[in-house]
Formats: sequence, structure tokens, C-alpha cells
Amino acid sequence: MIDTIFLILSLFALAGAIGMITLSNTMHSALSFLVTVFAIAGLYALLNASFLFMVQIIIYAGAIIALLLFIVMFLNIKEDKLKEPNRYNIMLVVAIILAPVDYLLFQAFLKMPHIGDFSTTLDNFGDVKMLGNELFKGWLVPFEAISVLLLVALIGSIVLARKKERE
Amino acid sequence: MIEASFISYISLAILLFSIGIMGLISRKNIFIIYMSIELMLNAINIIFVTLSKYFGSMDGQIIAMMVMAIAASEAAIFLSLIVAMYRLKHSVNIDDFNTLKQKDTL
Amino acid sequence: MNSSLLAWIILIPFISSFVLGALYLYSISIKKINDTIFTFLAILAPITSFLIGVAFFLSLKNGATDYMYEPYTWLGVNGYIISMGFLGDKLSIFMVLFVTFIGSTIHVYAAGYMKGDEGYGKFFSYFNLFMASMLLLVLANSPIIMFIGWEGVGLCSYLLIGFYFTEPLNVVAGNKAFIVNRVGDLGFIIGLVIMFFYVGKLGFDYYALEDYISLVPTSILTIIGIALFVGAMGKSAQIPLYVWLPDAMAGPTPVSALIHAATMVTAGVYMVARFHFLYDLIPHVGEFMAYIGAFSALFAAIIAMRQTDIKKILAYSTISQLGYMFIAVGLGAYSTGLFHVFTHAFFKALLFMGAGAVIIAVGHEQNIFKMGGLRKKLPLVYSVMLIATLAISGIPPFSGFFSKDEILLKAYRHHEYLIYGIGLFTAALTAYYMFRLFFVTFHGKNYKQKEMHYLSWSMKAPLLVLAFGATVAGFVGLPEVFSQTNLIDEWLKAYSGGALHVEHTTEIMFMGISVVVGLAGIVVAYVKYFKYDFNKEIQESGIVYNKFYIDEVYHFIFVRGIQKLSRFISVDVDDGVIDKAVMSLCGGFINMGRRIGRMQCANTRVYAFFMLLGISSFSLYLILKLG
Amino acid sequence: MDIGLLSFIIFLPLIVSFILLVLPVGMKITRNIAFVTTIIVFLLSLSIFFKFQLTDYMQFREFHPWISSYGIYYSLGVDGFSMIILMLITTLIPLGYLFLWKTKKSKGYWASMLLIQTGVTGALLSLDLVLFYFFWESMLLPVFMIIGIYGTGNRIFSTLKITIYTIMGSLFMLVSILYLGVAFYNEFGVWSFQLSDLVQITTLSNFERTLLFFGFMIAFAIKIPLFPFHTWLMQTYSNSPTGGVFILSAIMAKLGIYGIVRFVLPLFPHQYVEFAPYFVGLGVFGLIYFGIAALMQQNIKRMFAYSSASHLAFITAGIFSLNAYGMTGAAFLIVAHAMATGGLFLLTGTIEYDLGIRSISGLGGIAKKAPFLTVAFALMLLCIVGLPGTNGFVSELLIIFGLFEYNHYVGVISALTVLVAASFMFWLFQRAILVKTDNDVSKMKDLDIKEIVGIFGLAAVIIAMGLYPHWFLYKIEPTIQHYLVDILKVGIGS
Repeated sequence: MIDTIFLILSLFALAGAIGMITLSNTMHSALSFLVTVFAIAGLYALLNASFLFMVQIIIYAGAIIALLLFIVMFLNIKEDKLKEPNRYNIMLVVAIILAPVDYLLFQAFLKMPHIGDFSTTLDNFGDVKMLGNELFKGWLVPFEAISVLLLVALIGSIVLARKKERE
Repeated sequence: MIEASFISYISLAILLFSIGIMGLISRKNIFIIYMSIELMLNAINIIFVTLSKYFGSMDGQIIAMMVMAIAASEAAIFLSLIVAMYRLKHSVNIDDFNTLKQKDTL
Repeated sequence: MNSSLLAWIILIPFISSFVLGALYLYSISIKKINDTIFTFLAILAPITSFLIGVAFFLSLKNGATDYMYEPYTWLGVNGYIISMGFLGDKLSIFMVLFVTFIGSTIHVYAAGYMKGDEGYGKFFSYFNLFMASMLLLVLANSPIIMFIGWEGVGLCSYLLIGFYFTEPLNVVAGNKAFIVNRVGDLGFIIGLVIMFFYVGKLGFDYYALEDYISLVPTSILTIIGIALFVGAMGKSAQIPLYVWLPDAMAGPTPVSALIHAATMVTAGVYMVARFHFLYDLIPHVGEFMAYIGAFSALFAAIIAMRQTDIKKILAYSTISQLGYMFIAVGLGAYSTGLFHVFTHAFFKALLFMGAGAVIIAVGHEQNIFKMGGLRKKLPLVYSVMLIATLAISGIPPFSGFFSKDEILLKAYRHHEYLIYGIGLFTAALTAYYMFRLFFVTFHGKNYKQKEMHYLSWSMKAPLLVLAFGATVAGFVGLPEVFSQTNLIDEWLKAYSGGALHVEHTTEIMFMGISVVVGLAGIVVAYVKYFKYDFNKEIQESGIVYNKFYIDEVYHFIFVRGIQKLSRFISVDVDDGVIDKAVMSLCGGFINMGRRIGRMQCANTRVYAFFMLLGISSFSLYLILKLG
Repeated sequence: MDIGLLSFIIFLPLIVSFILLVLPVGMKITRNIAFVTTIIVFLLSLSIFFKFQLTDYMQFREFHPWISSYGIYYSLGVDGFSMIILMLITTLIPLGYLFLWKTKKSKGYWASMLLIQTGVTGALLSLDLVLFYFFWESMLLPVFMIIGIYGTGNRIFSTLKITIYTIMGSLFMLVSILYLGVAFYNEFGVWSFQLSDLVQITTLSNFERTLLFFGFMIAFAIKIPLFPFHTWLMQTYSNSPTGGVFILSAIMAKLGIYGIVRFVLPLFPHQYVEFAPYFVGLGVFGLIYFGIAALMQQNIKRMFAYSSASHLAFITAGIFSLNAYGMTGAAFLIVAHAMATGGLFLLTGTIEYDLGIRSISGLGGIAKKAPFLTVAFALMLLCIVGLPGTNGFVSELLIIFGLFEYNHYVGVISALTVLVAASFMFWLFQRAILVKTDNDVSKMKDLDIKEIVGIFGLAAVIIAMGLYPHWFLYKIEPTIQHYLVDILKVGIGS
């Protein structure tokens, strides 16, 4: 059962990703990326990360992609401005070049020491409560740092997007 | 038959990461490049979460969460940058943004 | 007497020079200073030095031992010490006396000669600097200290030749003098260095050198002797380094009188006498020196016969007379050589000062064929010039006769008959060209009437003093036939090279020959030039007038040659080969850089691609390596 | 006060320079404060001179860990040889300021001048090879800026040329330093780059030592410069501003010589002795070669560049003469030549500032307009020529003594120095200063009072050193003897 769901989700994720990089319309490719994001959220659920599942949907699908789509529409880009000749050739070359890297990574993970059993886990593993406990016990400082980062990003984006007066 | 094993998740993540790189290098549309980067982040997140389950430790999930937070702030900055840049050049083609390029080479 | 006074002999002119120089700079750039202040300061210095010199002279005469004053260690390296020291022995005090005496008179003369000149203060500053250097040269107690003075006088000579430095010719002449002197100095330094290497470590003052010089093998001594003599050649204008002296006449006439006739050029003779202990051991070098002297004397006399510039004639006669001195010192008769230095100083200074008076009087004209008939206009100058001309021509009882005759006699007694012959012949030529100058300048007919300039007393008085000197200076070295005591031989006993007793009849015979030869020269000159007709324009020309084209040959070989070499080095070798090699190496790198630089297309995606390529190949390597 | 005196000397200019750069002060205040700083440094070095004891030990030692895991120490000290050069540097730099006073350069110029001072004194006083290398390279940076920003002509290219040349040389030295450090570690088990430690290395083979020797020598030979590494010099000198060329000629070139004596001699005494003939030959050859090349130069600065190269080659011959005369003479000529050539460059800079001309044929008749300048020029020139009574003579005489002792023929040939410099210098003096020409020099102004005080002070030192050299020399005598011990050991060993 899980295997099937995994298979389907991963196929969706891959298809979305490939669609994202191949479609020439920005809008279409953003929507395609949305598919990937949802598929990855499902994968998180499969991996007992229920909190991340939610966060993925809320932040990525809900916030980031939505914002992206909004901006794309807002800017109203003309399609003909973006002539991208022979991008498929480049993709092919990159794919070939990436093959050894991927193979190496694959081999590396294959040879990882076997510590835990992947199929069987604790009952409440990945619960929001467990995550929260862990987060506020061991990761308090980074967590606070992230909050500062978000604040900085907030201010930064306002500063950047603000229209400057012509000097 | 592909089963939902450790190595399958990892393989998926690697493939997604590679697709991200392919998009990053081959496309000129700045939005697509941005999404490729996000895709790569997601691929890494999958690896973290997988490893979290693999080792039975929550750390991976927490890091993944932080990556998402960073991605969110990045999105804010990046998109506002795109807006600012678009305002400057009226283009989303990154090849138009070459002000730093040295015009007269040696 | 306190031996530290020796230092004051030098210091007084030096301080005077410094003060004058500073005042002069002050005067020209800030506020004008009256010339009388300069005059007073300038003349005070040599006279004071002279008086101190006299005091030392008297003290030595009363039997005092040599004075030695070493105020401080000049240089001490490796445990060997060279002191800044001064030696007041009979030789140096003798030199001090006549240098300061002639110097004082010429200072007085120059005060008149340079009157109203823009560089009045500068002139006396240089003049006193020269006095200080010359006295340092004379009073030094070691060759190195002597060399300081030796170069100092060369510098002053340079400065004074180029005194009117806005004129290119003057400066060129000054440069020539300095560079040619430097060639000589090269020899001197080499001599010094070799001497220091072999004996200097036992002590480098004259006493120590005298004691230990015999430890050196003769071959080395020969090299030292020749090297030092090259220095003397430069300073005393002997073949082949004489070329600077005629050009040096570009300087003001008092300079020619003091530096290029009476004192500095005789430094070479003094130096040889100073190193008598060295040259005594190597008579073959001495003989070489004597021959160089003889040929210089002859050669210069021949050139002088056809010159038209009054100062140039005197310059060549100086070279000629210096040749005589080298004959003497070369043959070991140092005191005789110094005797000639002494008498020559008087009559040659007198000649130059007379010539200077003439030049001033006729309004800065130096060509004798544009003068003529000055006898009536300048009676005083006429008479003193006559005395001086007679003296240089070797007519008794004037001073030149005694010294020159003694040299010839010494040459004969050393069985150097060739030198004797040359000397005798040169004496005739000397009489001829000097009286040619004299007659053309003061006699002749159909000369143009000229407007005469006034001569001040400060110019005339020194003429009288020196005229007196030129007349009687010879009596300090009377030959044996006239007097039992030869004062100068007595005083410089250590340098007399052994007494040579001659039969009185022989001696008188030789004197007779000399006088006859001198008179013969005068007669020829009289016939040719006494009634010289200034209406017929004669243009001197020919190889003799052009000084055998030696200057041109030197210029072609040395100046042009080195300039060509210089251009070759800096353009062809440096820029053309070395720099080109370096730059083409650089160019290779730049080309390579350009090729590689094309990859730096400023496109981030391409960079990312390269990065990826790197990662990929590294992965491939790891896969292949790890399997 | 003894503690940290050297550090104070080194870093005071640096600190002042940073403060001045940060504070919003104008060019004039920067210049004045910089000048006062150099004066303070001069007074401090004067106190070192008088406190200096007559021994061959390193004095005023300072020793602090810097990068202790690799045995790199902040280690300073001064001996007779470096003391005399220290005095030279700290005397010349304020003097240079007096002459550069009127050049309306910006604030950065003066700050860079201070930085240079830190670099050169640091390189001079450091006894740790890594520290030395650090300062050696750091002194190049401000020079780079001074030439690049304030130079004339093809200045960027000159800057590149000097930088690439010297850095290339320095890299060889760096490799050699590291190699020595590793060798020391292999032998003794601890890291150290102290000069006094590295001389104890015994494990290196002769071949290795020879390579390392040349690694050091290339760096120093480029800096000096020796034939055939000299072509950067001419171009750089002719395009540099006065301050830059003053520093380069009077101070930095001398540090090349200093480096040889300080590091190469104790580290590789065998190679030093073995290759001495070649370097003596190179030195004497360079003396004549550069001297002749100088004769026909049209640009005054270029001529002085050749003249400097000629003298520096002579100094090199002196230090390789392997005896006390040559080495003492070389030490003395470093001082003499730095003073004279520094003075000449400053005076030439004044002429250039007033007239904007640097070619000899464009000058002439200056003497009438500027008597003080002429007198000063003549005095410096006489020192270069080596006229007795100036320190130039004493040093040249000593070097000739040394070379004669080393080899008679070389000694005789080297005596040509009296002729070489005189010929082109006097010719230059004639054409550029004395003789009146058609050129318009009416804009020429005489030296002002600051410059007169400075240059005649320098001239007074030159003459004092010529008339009483012993007073200046006796302090370096023990040091020179100490160096000779190294050489003598080789003589006994072989």
C-alpha cells in the first residue's frame, strides 16, 4: 500500500519537476511546480513527518507558490521576450554530466551504515508534540535566530521592493 | 517493483535535485531559476526527513523545518528583488542583468 | 710649536671658503653683501695660513723634528687603522710656504681681476676651498688623506674652469678636466689599493710605508709606481693625459695662474717626491717617468710654437715645464724637481697674471695677433712679463735658469743623453715661443690702436712681488760652482737623491750651452716677430696648430665610442633583448590569460556549468578510484 | 621603554595612518601629522643609535608568539648592520616629506607614505622569516598605490610590472622559507621560522641548499636589482611620482642588499662562498654596464635609475667580497648612496614640479635661477661620484679594498667606478643644470627654507661621514666581524 502511494507520489513529483523546467510559460511551470510541492508534502506524510506535511502545504503551496504566481501575473511578462533556444540540448548535456554525480551519491547512501529499521518506527514518531519538544529543548537558539531572520527578510523585502524616487 | 525504502526516497531526492540543477543551468527565465532553486531545497529536505526517520531522530525534521523557514524568507527577498530588477530593466531574462560584467577585457 | 696648528693651516681656508660660500648664497638670494667683506675674508685666509707656515718653517729650521698631528681615527676596519693625520716635515712645509705665498699674492690679484663680477664671493669661496684642498694634499700624512686633497683640488679646478657656467664651452672644459683627472685618479686609487694590500696593514702613513715598502716584491712595486704615476700624469698633465690643461684656460685668469700653473698641476711632482722611498726602489719606473716627462716637454713646446691664444701658449708651456720636473723626479733628483716647481711657480704665475692684466687691459681679447704694441701702454706689465719670459727661457740670473739647468745637468749625469738632448732642444723651443708671445704682444708694428682698460693696484702690486720672486727665486738653489751651499738641496736633503759632484768647468760648460741655446731661441723669435707686421693677416693652421688632432682622436675614440656603446646597451641590449625577453614571457602569459579569460564570460550559468563539470569529473574520479 | 621600542617604531606610522584615514581630516592636516610622526620615529631611532652597544648580538629583542602552532613568532631585533639602515630610513623619510611638502597630493598619498615606512622598518627589524616575508610583501602595497595613483606616463603598466616582478621573486623566497621551516620540523620536531633556529638545520643536502639559496637570491636580486632582472627599474622610476621613486631608490632597493646579508649569509654560508665569484662578477659587470648605459639617457629619472643600478651592483659585489673591507664598505655605501640618490631624486622632483619637465634636453640654465638647488644638487652628485670628503668615497674605497683582497683583477676593474659615475653625472649636471639653453626655465623657483634645511642637513651628514667615517662605522664593526665568522667557518671546513 505504502509502496504504491510512494510510487504515485514520486511519479507526480518528478513529472511536476520536469514540467516546471521544460514548460515555457512561467505560469504553467509554476503550476507544475505546485504539483511537485504537493507530492513532496505527501512524501513527508509517508515519512512520519506530519508537521512538515502541513508546513509544506501551508508555506510552500500556500505562501511561496501563491506569492510567485501573484508576482508573475502582476508583472505580466510577454512570452516573446524570453527566447530560450536549444535549452533541451543544454538539459541533455547537464543530465549527462550529472550522471556520475548522481551515481556517486547513490552509491554513498547505499553504503551508509544500517542503524535503524526504516519500516518500523515509534508510534508517535514525527508528532507535532514530539517535534515541539525537541525544537524548544535542543534547538531554541537556532529557532530564535530563524525568527530574527524572518524579520530581517520582512524588512529587506520591503526595502527592496519599495519604489525609489528618481535622483 | 519499487518499494518505499530508504534508498528509494534518496534516489527520488537525488533525481529532483538533478532536475533542479538542469533547470538552473538551462533556463534564462528568472522565475524558473528561482523555482529550480526551491526544488533543490525541497530535494534536500526530503533527504533530511528520510534520514530523520532512518536514524529515528527528530533532528532531520527540525532542520528541514528551518530550511523551509529560510526558503520562505528567501522567497520574500527574491521576489522583491525580482520586482526591483524588473522595474529596472523590464525583463526577467537574467542575461540582461550583466552590469557587473567587465566590458573591456585585457 | 703645537703640532695641532698644522690642522689650522688647512682649516682656516676651509672655514673661510664655507663662510664665503654661505655669504655668497645669502648675498645672491636674499640681500646683497658688499664685495669688500668678501675680499677681506678671502685674503685673510691664505695669509694666515702662510704665517703659520712660516712659523713651522722657522721651527724646523731651528732643528725641530717633523711635526705629526693625528686628531682622530679616520677609518678603522678589521683592526687596521687609517688616521686623519697631518705631517709637517721639511718637504710639506716647503710646499706650504710657496703655495700659501703664491696663493696670497694671487688672491690679492684676483680681488682686482674679479672686481665687479657677479660671482665675486663664489670665486673666493672656490679659491679658498682650493687652498684648503691643496694644503690638505700637501700636509697629509698618509696617501689616503692626500687623496682627499688630491680630489679636492680636482673638484675646485672643475668648479673654477666652469666658473662662468652658462657658457657651454667652459663647462665642457671643466668636465673634460675632471674626467681626465679621474682617469689619473683611477691609477692613483689602484696604486693606493695595491699598496694598502701589501704594506698598508702595517700602518698607512708615510713613515710606516717608508719602513716597510721594501718588503714588497719589485714587480708589485713597479705596478704601484706606474699606477701612482698615472695619477700624477692626470694631475700634472703629462702625455697622454695632458689634453685637459689647455682647455682649462677657459677659467678666469687667476685660476689659471694659481691652479693650472703654480700649484695644483705640480701636485703630481710633489706626490712622486713624497713617494721617493717607493721610486728609489724602482729606478726603471723613474726612467719611464723621465721619458714621459721629456716627451711631454717637447711635444707641448712644439704645439705651443703655433698657438695664437695667449693663455693656451702659457698652458702648453706649463705642460712643457712640468715635463722638466718629471725628468728630474724620474731620475731621482726630487729636490731638483721641487726646485723647478718652486721657481716655475713664480715665473709661471707671473706670466699668467701678466697675461691676465693684458687681457683685461685690451678688453678680454686673448689672441696675441690682435694685440701688439702694448709696451708703451702697459710699461709695468711689459717689464714684469719680460722678467718672467727671460726666467722661463733660462737666461741667467733669472730663476728659471738655475732650476732648468740643474735638471739638464742631472739628466746628463745619469747618462740619459736622449733626455738631455730633448731637454736642451725644448729649452730652445721654449725661448722661441715665449719670446714670440712676448714680441707679438708688446712690440710689432702697424698694430691697431686699442682702448685701454684701467688696471687697479691690487692687480699690479702682486705682479711686482712675483717679479721680484721670479728674479731671485733661483738663488735658493745656486749650483755648486757659485756657492758652497745649495739651500734647497740642504733643506730637502732627504729628497736630493744623492749629491752628484761635477767638475766646475764641466758645470760652467753646460751652463754655457744652455744659455746659448736659450739665446738662440730668442734670436730666432726676435728676427721673426720683433717687427711683426700686424697688417698682414696670417692665419695659423696646419697639424701643429691643430695640436696634432689629439683632441679629435680622443673625442672620437673615447667620447663617441662610449656614447655609441651606451646607446647600444640601453637601447639594443636592455630594451631590445632583456626587456623584450621578459615582456614576451609576459606576453605569453597574457595571451594564455586571454584564452582562458574567454571562459570568464560573466555569465553565472556558465560558471555554474563549469562548477558542475568540476564536481562531475571529481565524482567520476572517485567512482573509478573507489569502484 | 626598551620593551617595545622597535614595535613602536614599526607600528606608529601604521596606526597614525589608519587613524588619519578614518578621521575626516584634510590633506594638510594629514601631511603635518604624518611629518610629526616621522620625526617622532626618527627621535626614537636616534635613541636606539645612542643606546646601541658595541656587540654583535641582536639588541632590543622583542619576542612574542604570533602563530604559535606553526612556530611563527613576532620577533624583532637590531644589530649593527640593521641599525645603520634603520637610522638611514628614519632620517631620510622626514627629509623626503620636506620636499614632497608642496606637492598637492591627496590624503591617501601621505597615508601611503606612512604605510611604506611601517613596511620597510618591519622588514628591516624582523628576525622571523615569516614575519620578514609579511613585511617584505606589505611594503609593496603602498608603493603600488603611490605609483599607480599618482604616477605619470604609462603608470598602470609600470605598477603591474614592478609588482609582478617583485612578487614573482618573493614567491621563490616564500617557497624557500617554507622548505626551511619544514626541514627544521623534520629535524627537531618543532616548528620554527626563527632565523637563529633555521641556521641550525643540518639535514639539507648541498643541492637543496643551493636551490634554496637561489630562491632567496632571486627575490633579493630583483629588488636590488641585479643584471638581468633590472628592466622593471627604469620604467618604474621614470613613471613614479617623486615620493615613490625616492622610497624605491633610497630605501627599498637597499633592503634587497640587507636581506642578503641578514638571511642568505647565515643560512647558506657555503653557497654564499661558493657562488660569491659569480655575484662579484655580476656586480662589477653591472657597475660598468649600467654606468655606461646611463650615459645616453634622455630622462633624468631614467638616468638615475641606471646610476642606482650601477651603484647597487657595486654594493652587491662588496658584500660578496667575503671580507671586512668589502662588507663594511657595502654597508657604508648603502647609506651613502641612499642619501645621495634620495637627495637627487628629491631635487629632481622639485625641478619637475616647477617645470614639468623630466628630459635632460628640456632643461638647462637652472643654476642661475636656483643657486641653492644647484649647490645641493652638486653636493649630492659629488657623493654619487665618490669624491673624497663625502661618504661615497669612503665606501667606494673600502669596497675596492675588499674586492682587491678578494681578487686582484676584480679589484682593479672595480676601481673603474671612479670614472663611470663621474662621466655621466657631470655631463648631466652640465646639460640639465648649468649651461644656459633656449629652454624656458623662468618658472623655476629656488628651494624654500624647509627644503634648504632638509637638504643641507643631509649634505652636512654626507660630508661629516666623509670626513670622520670612523665615528659612524665603529658600531657596525662587531656585526661585520660576526658575519665574517660564518664565512671563515666555511673557509676552514672546505
